[in-house]
Amino acid sequence: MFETSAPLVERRQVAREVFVLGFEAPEVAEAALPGQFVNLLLRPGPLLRRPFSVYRAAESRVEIVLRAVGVGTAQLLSLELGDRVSVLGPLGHGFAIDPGWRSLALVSGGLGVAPMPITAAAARRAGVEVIWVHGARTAADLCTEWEGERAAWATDDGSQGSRGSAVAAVPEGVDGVFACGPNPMLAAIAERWPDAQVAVETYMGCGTGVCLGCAVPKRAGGYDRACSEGPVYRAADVDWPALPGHLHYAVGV
Amino acid sequence: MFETSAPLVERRQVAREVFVLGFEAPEVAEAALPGQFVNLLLRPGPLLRRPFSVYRAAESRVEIVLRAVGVGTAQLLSLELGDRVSVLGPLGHGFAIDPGWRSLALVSGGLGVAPMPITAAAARRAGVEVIWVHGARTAADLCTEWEGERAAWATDDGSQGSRGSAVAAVPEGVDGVFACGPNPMLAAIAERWPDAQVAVETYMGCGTGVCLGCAVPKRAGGYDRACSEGPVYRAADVDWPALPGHLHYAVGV
Amino acid sequence: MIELEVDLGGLRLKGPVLAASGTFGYGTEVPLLDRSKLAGMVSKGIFLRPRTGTPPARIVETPSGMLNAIGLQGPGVDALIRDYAPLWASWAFPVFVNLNAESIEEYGELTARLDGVPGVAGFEVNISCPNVDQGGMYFGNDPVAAGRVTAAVRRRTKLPVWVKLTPMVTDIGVVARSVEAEGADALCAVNTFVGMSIDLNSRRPRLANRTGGLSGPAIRPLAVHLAHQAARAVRIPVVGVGGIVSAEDALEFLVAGCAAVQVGTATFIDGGAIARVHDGIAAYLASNGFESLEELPRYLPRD
Amino acid sequence: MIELEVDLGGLRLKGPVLAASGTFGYGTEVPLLDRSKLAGMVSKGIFLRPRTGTPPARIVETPSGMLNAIGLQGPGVDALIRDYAPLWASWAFPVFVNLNAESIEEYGELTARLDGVPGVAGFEVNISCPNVDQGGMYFGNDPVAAGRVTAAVRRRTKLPVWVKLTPMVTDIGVVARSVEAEGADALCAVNTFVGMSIDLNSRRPRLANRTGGLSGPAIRPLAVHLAHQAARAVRIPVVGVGGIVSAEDALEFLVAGCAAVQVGTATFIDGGAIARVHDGIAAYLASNGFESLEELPRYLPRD
Ligand SMILES: Cc1cc2nc3c(=O)[nH]c(=O)nc-3n(C[C@H](O)[C@H](O)[C@H](O)COP(=O)(O)OP(=O)(O)OC[C@H]3O[C@@H](n4cnc5c(N)ncnc54)[C@H](O)[C@@H]3O)c2cc1C
Ligand SMILES: Cc1cc2nc3c(=O)[nH]c(=O)nc-3n(C[C@H](O)[C@H](O)[C@H](O)COP(=O)(O)OP(=O)(O)OC[C@H]3O[C@@H](n4cnc5c(N)ncnc54)[C@H](O)[C@@H]3O)c2cc1C
Ligand SMILES: Cc1cc2nc3c(=O)[nH]c(=O)nc-3n(C[C@H](O)[C@H](O)[C@H](O)COP(=O)(O)O)c2cc1C
Ligand SMILES: Cc1cc2nc3c(=O)[nH]c(=O)nc-3n(C[C@H](O)[C@H](O)[C@H](O)COP(=O)(O)O)c2cc1C
Ligand code: FES
Ligand code: FES
Repeated sequence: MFETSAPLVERRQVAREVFVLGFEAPEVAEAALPGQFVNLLLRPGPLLRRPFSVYRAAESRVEIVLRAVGVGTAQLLSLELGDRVSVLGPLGHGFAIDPGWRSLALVSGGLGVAPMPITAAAARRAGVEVIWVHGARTAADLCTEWEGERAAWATDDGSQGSRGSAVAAVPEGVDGVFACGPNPMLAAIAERWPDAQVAVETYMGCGTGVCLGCAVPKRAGGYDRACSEGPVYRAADVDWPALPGHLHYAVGV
Repeated sequence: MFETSAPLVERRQVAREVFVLGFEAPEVAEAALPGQFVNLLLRPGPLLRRPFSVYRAAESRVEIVLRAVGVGTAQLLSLELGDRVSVLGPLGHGFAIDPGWRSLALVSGGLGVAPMPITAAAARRAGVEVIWVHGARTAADLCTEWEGERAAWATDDGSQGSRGSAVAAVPEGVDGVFACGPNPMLAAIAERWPDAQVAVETYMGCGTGVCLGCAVPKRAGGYDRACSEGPVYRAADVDWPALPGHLHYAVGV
Repeated sequence: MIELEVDLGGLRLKGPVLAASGTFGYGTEVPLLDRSKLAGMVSKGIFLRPRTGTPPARIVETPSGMLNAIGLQGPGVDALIRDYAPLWASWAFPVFVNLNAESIEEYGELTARLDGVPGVAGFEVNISCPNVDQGGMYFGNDPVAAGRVTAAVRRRTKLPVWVKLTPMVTDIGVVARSVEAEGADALCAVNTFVGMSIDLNSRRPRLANRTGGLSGPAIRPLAVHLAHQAARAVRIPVVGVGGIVSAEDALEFLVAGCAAVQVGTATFIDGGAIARVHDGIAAYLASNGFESLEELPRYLPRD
Repeated sequence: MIELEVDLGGLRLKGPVLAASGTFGYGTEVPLLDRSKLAGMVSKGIFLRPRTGTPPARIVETPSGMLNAIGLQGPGVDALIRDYAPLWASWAFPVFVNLNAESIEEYGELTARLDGVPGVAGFEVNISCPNVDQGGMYFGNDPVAAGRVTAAVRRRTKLPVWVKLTPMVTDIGVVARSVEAEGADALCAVNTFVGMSIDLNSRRPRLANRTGGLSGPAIRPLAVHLAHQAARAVRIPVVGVGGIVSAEDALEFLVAGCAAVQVGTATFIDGGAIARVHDGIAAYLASNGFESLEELPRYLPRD
């Protein structure tokens, strides 16, 4: 875990209202594993840090992908190149790739695409074939960047790929399933692939295991910390009905 | 009084750590009178607006002069050209120039220079000779911009002009004295020129007369509102011992 | 068109957003304020006699908030009746007078003076005043004293009587019920929280009065909770106040059980705040399929 | 070299800045935190038995603050004694255990279990716990109950006993005196303020627990005032807590009469917060001509 003041060095659009931001943070980039996240601090800015999955980590640069949903994300997207944020990370436990797998489906809904590029790269390095299954409301919302040999698209309105959810678009016969997206989508994943690995979203106070704010209810009882034991879980281990389905705007001014 | 979202269009340094910022705000610039102020809002930024004297108002542009002393001023100085702030103004009652005067001394200490350029310009338009008397700790802190036929400088260390206070450097025989600076300096002005017009500083909640936060204690008893009846007062009318001498950092994060 | 009219204990308001006491003066100060959506205003707190208020500094900014210690500066009831009430009588929204006193008798006397004056639509009783007979403790801190003040005002008028609760109590529900029992038509929750800020140059409080009242967004979560607790404790309507800047903020109070809201500090920053909050409430109701504010579901579990 | 040592009711601390309960876990969680300047820490609140805590969401950010409702999740006293106390015994700073219970007997039992365990330097009694015998009202809301809890803990230990006051009371001085009379060695002022935030999508509270405790800079002016009121009410030292981010913030509490401070929420944001606050206090003392913290003038008028 490192804490560093990192300048913005990259900004590109990858879907309607969705942008990738790249920060120069060598130690964090070097250490980041698939499914881990960084916790960003803005000053001036909202009180708490904001967690974001590592999208890509290469050449001393950590990339994240986001849309403006509240004060912190709006402020991040208004940064100019060279502006600095405090990057804390990498944090959490990510996806575990089994090198014995032949194929791995990366299933994402909307901004759930966030942890997939770094994961796809690691899977390919491990010799695992990657199948990208990405869903969104409509074609314009689909992230235009992907890595991996095969891709399957799904849109609610059928404007690109199959009509319906990304979960339905996952081909049969894959050895592994990693998923990220709205918690209700992950619950659907859990139904079909209990052993899938899923990255959950919770509100976070600290991101470092100390506040117990990021509770993930476990089927076995009790709570885990998304920031420490998670954010990636075996799908069937999470008590989905007890996890808030949608996380919403909270701060205001 | 106007409220407008105004872009930063000018930024120049005029003394050590002291900068002039110019905002494009035509109605405000047109209406501003000597000694009036504007109240600026930053978003994101601190809760309340920040009052600044109008330094110059010309060609649809309102200029202010400032140094970073807290969160708001620091943020103002980090604005880039084109960034917008909400400008509310012009506010308050300023200096009254008597066209019958032959000469007028503008006496300022440190950032008390702020209302002087707009005032000098108005005095000259009224045919009054302007004598500029500006004091600071040392030469580097003296504002390098001034308007008016004559100038007298004063520095605490004697590095430019006379050694000592600006008040001591005011020549004899002027018809009018306008002053702005730390409240203790203004109290000294009141001793020597009871009829001088002085611009006082107070903490302000609203700047528009409604919160009663900007109380100026009057010799005659009771309180005035610096933002409405002031900020310019007849020097002898203010109960100086009852007015806080120095206003300090307050917000924090 | 979304119907935003509010019935506040028999009083019909054209919308749910009022201007809070002490932040709107006597309604005459600020030309820029957009009044078209204003459902009503509460005057700056008035005493029987003129008061000069506390010495400066009176204002300190704090994180997302401000402390104020104005000391209820004001011209006294005679000047209010002479200078302001006649103007109010012609305005399109009702004006409530915020009543302040140092004894129960004085509250009664003040009410009697104002009752029936054209332009005065009703009263908001500020019980966050030091009770001089009881060693300066706030009336509002003591459910019995709060009830007595309410009764004293109630006896002198048939106009609506609102009581503005202080947050500085162990159980706001007890005070709320006591005040309801003595005839209040509505409650306003809440007044400012007592706070202090120290200047490290002088190593003394920044406010000449030492302490001041904290307002602004910082207190919003506390105010929502207290307004909710008050609403659960009584049957009369509750007006929510504390830290409202946006329509979403106001809606938190409304969902939490309030019938209307007051906006204070936000108007210092943005003259359009009240109109913005009003319009935003309408937009929220529309986009959630409600045709009137009355249809908005309230969250008021009785446990 | 500025002397920052603090004498806290007989206990010598190497500086004035401690880590607050619930924001530093058991001291083992965060590798980045700079501990060199840490004068001591208070553990996450512990109960006799393990507790799973409240369901999510547990955290809501608010303007300059955060609400939390963790529900005192924890492993129970046995696991604490087994897993953490042995580590603490080797650390360079004292560890206080934050005690929580639902009855007075349970507070006593918990203290008895922990008294004498190597690694446990003392106790911070959290009286912001629902008193199950009295219908769930906080112990800390009632001066008598608060005193009884203090006495129950005091009876079982010779180690330092601190009592952490809740801000949700009409007069904190009354509770402070009651607790002092029952043998507390120091007071900590204050715990979080109860608040609520409403999600406008579900129109229900954002926190599963409905309400949560507000911490962070938003509460600082309120906490400074309450710590000051507590310090004026008692002779034992007061530890200030609430919204401290910078050395200036900490110095406000110290000038207002506190002997030491705790930093909570700020450590979530900045692992170096405690060291930064410590160093900044030293720098302030130096630049104002003081050679030790003891020389810092306190503002404690007795009126
Ligand atoms: C492990 C993890 C990884 C994430 N990765 C990404 C990512 O790669 N891209 C992306 O766009 N978003 C991601 N999120 C969500 C992102 O953190 C939130 O959208 C963001 O914090 C919202 O901040 P805001 O200030 O814009 O919104 P606000 O609503 O104003 O924030 C208010 C508060 O709520 C919290 N919050 C609000 N929405 C969420 C949310 N959906 N999840 C968690 N906390 C929330 C914020 O942290 C903050 O404390 C991730 C969340 C977690 C927990
Ligand atoms: C009528 C008027 C005209 C002014 N003109 C100028 C000017 O031309 N140039 C300039 O540099 N400064 C001027 N000031 C002072 C300026 O407003 C403050 O320096 C500024 O508000 C500090 O904000 P901050 O956020 O940087 O500091 P902070 O200390 O973080 O601000 C905290 C709070 O204190 C208030 N405050 C702090 N210092 C002062 C102060 N000295 N006077 C008034 N309020 C203060 C702020 O408004 C804010 O509410 C003027 C003040 C007044 C009242
Ligand atoms: C400068 C100022 C003056 C106030 N004066 C009064 C007053 O005279 N009477 C009163 O009942 N409340 C007064 N209040 C409290 C407000 O009406 C309101 O309850 C409080 O500020 C919280 O709302 P806000 O956060 O929207 O400002 C005052 C508040 C401020 C900021
Ligand atoms: C997530 C969280 C958990 C907390 N848990 C406890 C606790 O177990 N016991 C306790 O006495 N205080 C607890 N507190 C209160 C803090 O110790 C502190 O009193 C409060 O947060 C105010 O300080 P701050 O603003 O610096 O955070 C907790 C606070 C937070 C934010
Ligand atoms: S976010 Fe604090 S423990 Fe996970
Ligand atoms: S600043 Fe509000 S009345 Fe002057």
